[in-house]
Parts: sequence; structure tokens; C-alpha cells
Amino acid sequence: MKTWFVELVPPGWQWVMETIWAVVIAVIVIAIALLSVAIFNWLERKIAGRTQDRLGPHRVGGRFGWLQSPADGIKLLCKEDLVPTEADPILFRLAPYLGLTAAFTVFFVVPFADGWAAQQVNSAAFMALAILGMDVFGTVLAGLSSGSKYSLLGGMRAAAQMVSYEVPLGMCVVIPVMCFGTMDLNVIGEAQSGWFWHWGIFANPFMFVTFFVFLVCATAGCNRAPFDMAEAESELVAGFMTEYSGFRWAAFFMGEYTSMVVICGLGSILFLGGWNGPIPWTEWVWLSEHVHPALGWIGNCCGAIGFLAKIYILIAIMMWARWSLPRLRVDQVMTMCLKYCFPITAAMFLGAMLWMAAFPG
Amino acid sequence: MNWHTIFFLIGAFAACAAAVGMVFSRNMTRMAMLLVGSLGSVALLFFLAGADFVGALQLMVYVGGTLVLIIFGVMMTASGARGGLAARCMNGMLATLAGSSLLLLLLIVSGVLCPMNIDSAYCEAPVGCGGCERGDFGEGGDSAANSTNGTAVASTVDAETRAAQLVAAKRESMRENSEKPFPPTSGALGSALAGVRTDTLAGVDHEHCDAADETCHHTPGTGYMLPFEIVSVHLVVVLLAAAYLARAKKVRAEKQSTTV
Amino acid sequence: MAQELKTIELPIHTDEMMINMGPQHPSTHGVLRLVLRTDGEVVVDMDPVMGYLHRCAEKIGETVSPHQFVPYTDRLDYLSAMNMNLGFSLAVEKLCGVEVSERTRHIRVMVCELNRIASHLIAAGCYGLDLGSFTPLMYCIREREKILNLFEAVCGARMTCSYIMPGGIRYGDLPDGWVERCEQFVEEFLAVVPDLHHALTSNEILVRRGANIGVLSPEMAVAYGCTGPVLRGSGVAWDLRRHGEPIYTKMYDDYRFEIAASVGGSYPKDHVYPAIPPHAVLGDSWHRFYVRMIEAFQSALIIQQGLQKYKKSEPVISEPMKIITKIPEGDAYVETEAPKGQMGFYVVGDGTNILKRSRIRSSSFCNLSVFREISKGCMIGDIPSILGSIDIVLGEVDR
Amino acid sequence: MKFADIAEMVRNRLPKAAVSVVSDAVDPWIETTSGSLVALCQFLRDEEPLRFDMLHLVSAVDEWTPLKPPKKNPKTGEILAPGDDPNRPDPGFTVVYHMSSLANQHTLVVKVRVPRWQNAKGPKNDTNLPALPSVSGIWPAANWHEREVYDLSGVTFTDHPDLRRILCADDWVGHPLRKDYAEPKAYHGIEH
Repeated sequence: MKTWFVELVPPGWQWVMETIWAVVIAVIVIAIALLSVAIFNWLERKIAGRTQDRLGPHRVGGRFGWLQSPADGIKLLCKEDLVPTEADPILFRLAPYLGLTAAFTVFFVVPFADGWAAQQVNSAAFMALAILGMDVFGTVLAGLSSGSKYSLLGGMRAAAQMVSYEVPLGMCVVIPVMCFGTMDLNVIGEAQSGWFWHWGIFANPFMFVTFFVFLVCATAGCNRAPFDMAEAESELVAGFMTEYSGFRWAAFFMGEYTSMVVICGLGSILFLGGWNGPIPWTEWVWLSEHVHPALGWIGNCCGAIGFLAKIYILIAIMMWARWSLPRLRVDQVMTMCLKYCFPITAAMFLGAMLWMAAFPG
Repeated sequence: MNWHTIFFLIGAFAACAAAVGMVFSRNMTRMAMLLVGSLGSVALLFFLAGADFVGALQLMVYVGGTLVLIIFGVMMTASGARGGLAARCMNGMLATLAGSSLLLLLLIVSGVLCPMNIDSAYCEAPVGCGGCERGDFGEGGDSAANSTNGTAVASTVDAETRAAQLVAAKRESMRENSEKPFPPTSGALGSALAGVRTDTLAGVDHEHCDAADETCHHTPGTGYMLPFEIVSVHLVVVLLAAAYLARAKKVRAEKQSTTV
Repeated sequence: MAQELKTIELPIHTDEMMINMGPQHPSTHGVLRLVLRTDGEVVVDMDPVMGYLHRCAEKIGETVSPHQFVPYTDRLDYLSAMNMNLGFSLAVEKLCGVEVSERTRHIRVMVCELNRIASHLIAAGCYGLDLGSFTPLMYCIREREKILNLFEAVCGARMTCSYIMPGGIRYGDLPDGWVERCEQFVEEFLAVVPDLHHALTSNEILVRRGANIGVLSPEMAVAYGCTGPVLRGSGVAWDLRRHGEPIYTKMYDDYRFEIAASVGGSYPKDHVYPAIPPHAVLGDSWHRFYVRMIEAFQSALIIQQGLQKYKKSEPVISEPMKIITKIPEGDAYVETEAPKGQMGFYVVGDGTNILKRSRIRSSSFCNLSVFREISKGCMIGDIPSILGSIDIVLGEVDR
Repeated sequence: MKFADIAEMVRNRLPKAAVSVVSDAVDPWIETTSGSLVALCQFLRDEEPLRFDMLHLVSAVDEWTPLKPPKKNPKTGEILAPGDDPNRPDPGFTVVYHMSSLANQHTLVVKVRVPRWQNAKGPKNDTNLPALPSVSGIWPAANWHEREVYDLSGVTFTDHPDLRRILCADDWVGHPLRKDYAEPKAYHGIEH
């Protein structure tokens, strides 16, 4: 499609079309992410409400109160934007966008359906992990530059937590990468096509366990409750976000949800078959590239919807956990990582390796 | 002049500017962030060069390492996140000496090493290495995959080599797909960092290679281990400096408290 | 004095940090300010600073008659206004030698126990909230709302009731249908208690956050004047409803209930309560919280008995004293078992209708005084846990 | 133990401590002097049949009753401070200690009288506040109570580990629970 688009103009001007193409892709990806943020904002409130035996937002308007998210957005945009005098003005302003950018950047390697990645990269899984790791810089920077001790503590906690949890999280990614033999997320997704028992989570018992460790580490990596040490509103007021207001606060908020989307997307590709449904129905109704490219495109659309659905389910689980569980203490979070998650993933890594040696193919 | 060049210039300028800025900054937080900026820009250059794996590695290891540096810096110096740091003249000279000697070593080593030949890295090299194959990738499993299938019998599998094989299996289709900016380099680079140059291994199809440097082919064992280690030493030096900084600060503070 | 103040700040080492927690902070339960000296995440020392909510209650007490002072007692522990009213009323009654009728006593017992449940629900919910669990609070608030509705039916106010007055209660007998509504509430509440235990008491994370944190030995608890659930959480079976002044214990004489304290290593066995987790140590945050949960349950049982006794009692309601009623010369001190601890009122009369002195012994104030001792060496994250388990109300601390 | 027994025991063991014993009041009390307060409290806490292990409350009662309308100095027109009127001697403060024993389940009230000012002729400011020995070494609970009494009533406690204001601001002037307390016209420029 890109080739066709670029070749619409004479060769000397093709770079213009390439640029346009790149911008369009970027806008689509960011739009999906931002739309997700709006939806998750609403969903989080609804889940919180239902968990707490109340209705959740319904007064602002719209069916099921969906206007709550736009109303929130408008409110945040209208709020006064404060920079404390104690803060480092440049870094303070930079911080929220750094985290947000890092979270958005990961999208360009995540395939939404077969071949539907903004950029197909060979080491996509690794790259996603690496860029996602950058996410924490926004948090740390906010903590260091705010000139508030709560922020400083929050930033330090976030840094320590991220550095620790990247290890088991990386291990959790390495295990499926090892099992599928590639770091290309597209290839990994493709390898899980067919019935749901082809999914990574069912590939072997070790992968099954790894998925749940991954979910825990992903929650911790996103700084979500019960691991939201950086925010910890009952201890640090709002942690690294204490001094933020208005749109910059919203940027942190968006960054958090975007990184949740990304990491759940990664999880769903690595473990839950990505865009492949539990049953290979697209094959049955000939929605396949082999029959016709257009049908393949429709099939991919269905796959992308399935992929998003999986992300939504994973995120709903994260929200469910957030509204059900108390927060761990900071040392307990570290204990959780170093004494439980890491040894378990290491054992799973070993197990998966032995499994593959024992049952090749 | 195309986008690639523009981005290269942006990345290169950002890397250098951030590095210089970091050296001359007195604010710890800004120093750390400029370091991240510099290393991140280098990662961008790697991405532009098509070395996606090394780029990601750069982000993961160095940028992640900087995070640890920040934690150490803030927690150990206790001058506050925004406290100024001023090096004494002697320290500055020592730092320049250590830094420049390491840089010199790095330059020498990288001058000695031959460049990686991306094309030859995957020519036919993995075929001899063996490995088990997950038969089919759907439509991806074409002739190359089948050929590796036939030869593969091995008890222990190096994960990196395996990955390289599987990517190589899709090589055909990727070559055809000109939209891909990133040729499969991860496996070869990973092996090279560990000391194995797949592009110079015996059995490489030399017709596809440029064979620019004959010496490379004679010493297949020398990978990028040495420069990798030199950079690691650099990081250790930085960490030691952080610890020293913290210690020096503490002694001064104790003196103060005794006088008070 | 100024030099004393500086001792907190002077010996700071480079790796210690001063954190000013409060007066505006989500988990200080009001406008309490804690000056923490931390070494990383560990709290080396701390100093509670209070007075931000000081409203000169005692000074006002010297200018108004006891009748007029009752609304001010509402604002002491505004989460259990009924108990505050009762404490002050009993002190004045003791000084004046006034007796109230049996039915009035039963009504007082019922509303006070209802308020105890309400207060403990807030304490339990906020303990969860302080540890990052928002949901149980909403369930607690839901139950508390029913109690507040009952209060509204009885005196028109939901929180600042001013219902119990020196000499009796206001507005005569209970309104029609109130007894049935109360019965229904108790039934519903007893059914909800297991849910709360499930969400809070036996939640593994909450247990880990509370067990072995802020351990208060019984000796220290007594020495610092800690009372109420804080004292009982340390294993001292001391409850003024049984051990208090005759004027107070008389109210509870014919009620059956257990003192919620671990005696000889076991809590009362009249009902099945969640098991004590192995990591919990007597006197830690978890035990203090647990005592409150048991107490709320016991209070519900007391209310059930009170409703029966109320129905059987003679329909005679004692009227409150008048504003102009002269208070005899002399002084009297009565402590009552309020939800937060022993709430004492020391009233001194001088023969006029206005008290010469109305001194308030605040339970939260005394319980808070031990906070510094038990929080040394804990982590920043434990501060909300300990503070939540002590369960203070700043209206009462600052008066 | 009954109050009579406690009083009897105190009289026998510490004859100087019990200035007077009032047993027919609503809450019977033992009055002591500031000099023997600490010894008495130590005795009450440690002696086996007494064992008053919990101190409930320390309160200061200003015994002076202002007249209505206030009596003024005929010359200057100023309201007469307590003690200035020769016809009405200043009764000063009564500091009351409420204590109880959890072990033996009995309570006791101890009272001490202190003057309004340490030196009746001295200046009427914070340098001349009356002093009592602190009992915070005996009951840690007294620490905050004594701080409060100091803050609101202006009775200082010697040997107190940390005697500073607790409810009022650190730079507050005066002690509000004194009957002759005059509200400041402004505090940090905030007028009322």
C-alpha cells in the first residue's frame, strides 16, 4: 500500500509522499493510543465504581457517562498550569512529555495485525522493552526537578522499582522469544495462528507460569497499584506528580495509560496469540491474503480488533487489581521482585530451555 | 540530502551537544538528563544505521545504567537533586586523563577491527551451526527454512544463534520487502559482541561479500568483545567517581557538624 | 524554647532528609503535621506538630452553660458525636447528682453504640485507604450512611447530633418506626461484617502492611495513657464500660458483651472471627485494627439487646437540664469509653449556670503521644499504617 | 482500694505530702505541695497496693473569678488584674492530676496549688510563670499534658524534657486559659 501511495508521484518527489505516509501512520497510531487513554479513563472509573458498589460516572452525560473523559480533558486543559519556584523550570516542563513520548514511541514496533506495524523491526520485542524502559525517565525527571521532597522520593522509588523490575520483565520476554526463536513480534504473532492452544501461554507449562509473572511485572513496570510506589498517595501525596497540574499532569496520566496499553499489547502478542482469535474463523470464511489481498485486509481488521480486545481485557484485569488490593510497602515491592518474580522467571527460563531440548518442534 | 541524512545530522549534533553540555553542567539532574540525551541520540544513530538491536541495547544498557547512576548520585551525594557539583582542578585533570586514554584505546581498537559486513553475516553462515527448527511459520516457512530443517541435529542450542537462523529463514522475503529499513542484524551483532563474527566464519559465501579486509577472514574469533569491555570499564569508572563524590561530601559534612 | 525546637534540625547528617508530612496530607487524618527525619525510606525520628484545628473549646466552655457547650463537644470527635455528648453529659450529671430514667439510659446506650460502629467503620475503611485500598472504605461508608440516617431520624442531625444532653436526651422518646429500622440495620450490618473481614482483616497485603508494625507493648501503652482499641490491641482487657465510673458502668450493667482484647493469647470466642495471622505480634497495627473490627461487631450485639430492653422499659424520658440550671460548686471527672479511647471531661462548677472550667481529656491526644515512640525505625510507608491504626481525629486532638 | 484507705496509706508513708484530704466531695482528692509532688507520684505509682500506672489527665484550673462588670482601677481606668484588688486575694491555679490503676482498679485525684505568678511582685510575663516539678519522668503520658497546661494556662514544669507550646503557635503571646488573658489585637498582621 505504501509503495502504491509513494509511486503516485514522479520519482523526484517521492520523499514528500514518504513523509506524508510516515505522518499519517504516526497520527493513526497516536490517535489509537489517545483514544485508548480516553476510553481507559472512563473504564477505570466505571470499574472502580462497580467494584465499590456504586455506579461510576453517569452525571456528565452520554450513554454510560462516556462524556466523562472529554469533560475531564477539557477541565484539565483549562486548569492553571503551575511551575513551583523551587523547581528546575526547563526539566520540570520537559518531564511529562519525555515519559509520554517514550510510551508512544513503543507503538511503532507493535504489530496490530499481521504486518500491521508502523515499522517492522527484527528485534521488536527487545526494542519495545528498551523504549518502555525510557518511560521511567519522565517520572524520575519529574521527581528530581520538582523541588519537592515528596516528588524526589517518588522519583527515586520509581527509578529503583523500574531498574529492579526490568530484570524479571526482560526475562519474561526472553522466554517466549526463546520459544518462538525470534524477537520479531510479527513472526511471534504469526507463529501462534490457528486454535488457541497454539498461543504462547499454552506452548508449554513454563510459558503458562511466565505469563502471570509477566502480568505482575507489567503492573509493577507501569507503576500501577498495588505497586504504585512512585505515586503512593497515602504516603507521598502524589509522589512525582505532586507539583503538577493541568495539562502536564494529564500528560503523565496519558503516559501511564499508554504504557499500560503497550505493555499489555506486548503481553498479548507474546502470550495470548496477538491478533489471532481463539478459533481460526478468519481462515474458515476465507478472510485470508491467499484468497484476495482485500479479504486479507478485512481479516487483519478483525485481527486488530481482537488484539485490542485482548489488551482491554488485560488492562481491565490491572484495573480490577488496582481497585481490590492495598498497596505494598516499598521494600515489599522490591522483595516481590527480587525474591519471587526473578527466581521464578529464572526457573521458568531454565525449564523452557529444557522443555525445548526435550520436545524439539 | 534526504530524511535519512537530516535525521543523522540531528542525531549526531544532539549527541555531541548533549555530551559537551553534560561535561560543563554543574547541576546533577541536568547532567544526568544530558547524559541520557547523548546516549539516546547515539541510539538514534544506531537505528538510522539499521542496527536496531544495538540501538535497543544502547537504550536498555546505557540509558538504564544512567538511571542507576541517578539513584546513586542523588542518594549518595545528598546535596539534593538540584545541588551544584563542582570538580576541583586536579580531579578535572585526572578525569580528562582517564577519559581521553580510554577514548584513545577505543579508537585504536575500533581502527584495528574490521567493519561488520551485514550482507555476509547471514549469507549461509548459520547452516553449519545446527539447531532445531519450529517447522512452519505459516507462510513464512519457505525454502530457506526447509533447508535448515534438513541439516539440523544438535543437543545444545545457543539461543542467539537460533534466533539468527530463524530470521535468516525469513531472509528471502525480507530482502524482497524493500520497505524494511532494518535488515536482520541482531543475531550476527550479538554473536560479534560475544566474540564470534558470523560474517567471517568459515563457510561464508564469499561471492556475496565484499571481502574488503582479508585479515578479517583469517581471524574469525575476534569479535567486538574488546571495545564492548572498554566501554564497560568506562561505566565502572563513572560509578566509582560517583561513590568517591559521595564519600568526599560526607567527610566535609562531618567536619561541619563538629564545628557546629 | 526556640533552641529546643532546633534540636530536630541541627544534627542532620548528609544522608538524612527532613520531610514535612502535613498539615495538608491525605493520610494524616486531618491537619496533623509530622516532621519526619528520614534516612532514605527509614524514619529515624519524628515529631508530631498539632494545633492547626485548635478552636479553643475549653476556653469557650468557660463562657457558656453546659447545655450550650454540648454542640461544642460534637465537634471534638466529630465522627462519634454521640459519645462526646454522653461523656460531657455524664460529667455534668455526676457533678449535679442527676439520675436519668431507664429508658433514657437504653436510648443513650443504643445511639452511642451505633456511633461506635460508625466511627470504627470509618477507622477500618480509612486504615485500608491509608494502605492504598480504596474500595473497602466505600463499603464502610455505605453502612455508616445507614447509621447517620438513624441519627437524622432521632435528632435531625447526622454528625453533629447534640442529642444527649446533661440531664437526659432531647426531643423526647424515639420516633415511630425507629426501632424497626434500627433492627433492620443491625441485621444488615452483621451480614456485611464478613465482607469487611474478607476485604480488610484477612487481606494478605493488608496483614503484611500491619503485622509487626508499630508494636506497642502493654506497659508502654499504659504509661503513655493510651486507651481504647490502642490499649486493648496491646492485650490489656480494659474497657470502661465494665471498669469505669459507676455512673457509666450502670448503663451497661445488664448488657452482655465481650471486651475485645487478647487475653492469654486469644480473643473472645463468642463468635467466629478471622484467624490471627502468624506474622502479627500483639500490639502491632494489625491487632489494633482487629480489635476495632471485633468491637464493632460487639456493639451491634449490644444494640440488639438495647432494642429489646428499650421495648420492655417504662416510657419515661428524662428531659435535659435548662440553660439557667445552676451548677453546684465542686468538680467532677468522668471518663467514658468513646470509640477512639477514653474520653474524659473534668468539669468545675462555681455555683452559677456557667462552668468555671471544662477540661477535656482527649483520647486521640493521648494515643497520639505514643506515636513518636512506636514509629522510630519504621519506613515512610508504615507511617500511614501506624497512624491509621491509632485512629486519631484532629478535632479531638486539637480541641 | 477505697479512697479512705489510699489517703490513709499516703498519710502514713508520706506525712508531709498530704496537705489536706477531702473525702466528701464528688471526686475525693488529696492535696499536696509542689515540693512533694514528685515523691508522692512516685510513691503512688510504685507502691504495690496502689500502683497508679496510668495518668489520665493533668489540668490547671484558674480559680480566679472575674467580676461582672469588671472592676477597674479608679485612676487609670484599666481592668484590675487578679491580685491587684486588695479586697480579693488571687487564689491562683489548682493543678489537678487524675490517675488510675488498671491493675487494682481504683482512681485518685491529686491537686496542687500554684500561684498565678512565681513572684507576686515580679513582672507579669513569661519570665515569671509559676513552676511545678514535672511528672513526665514517672508517667510519659504527662509529657504532652504538661505541655498543654504550659501552653494554655502558663504553668511551667521544671525538668520537663521538651516544654514548648503544643496547641498554640510557637510564637503565640499569652496563655489563653488564664482568666485574665487578653486577646491580642493582631497576630502576624491578622486583625480581628
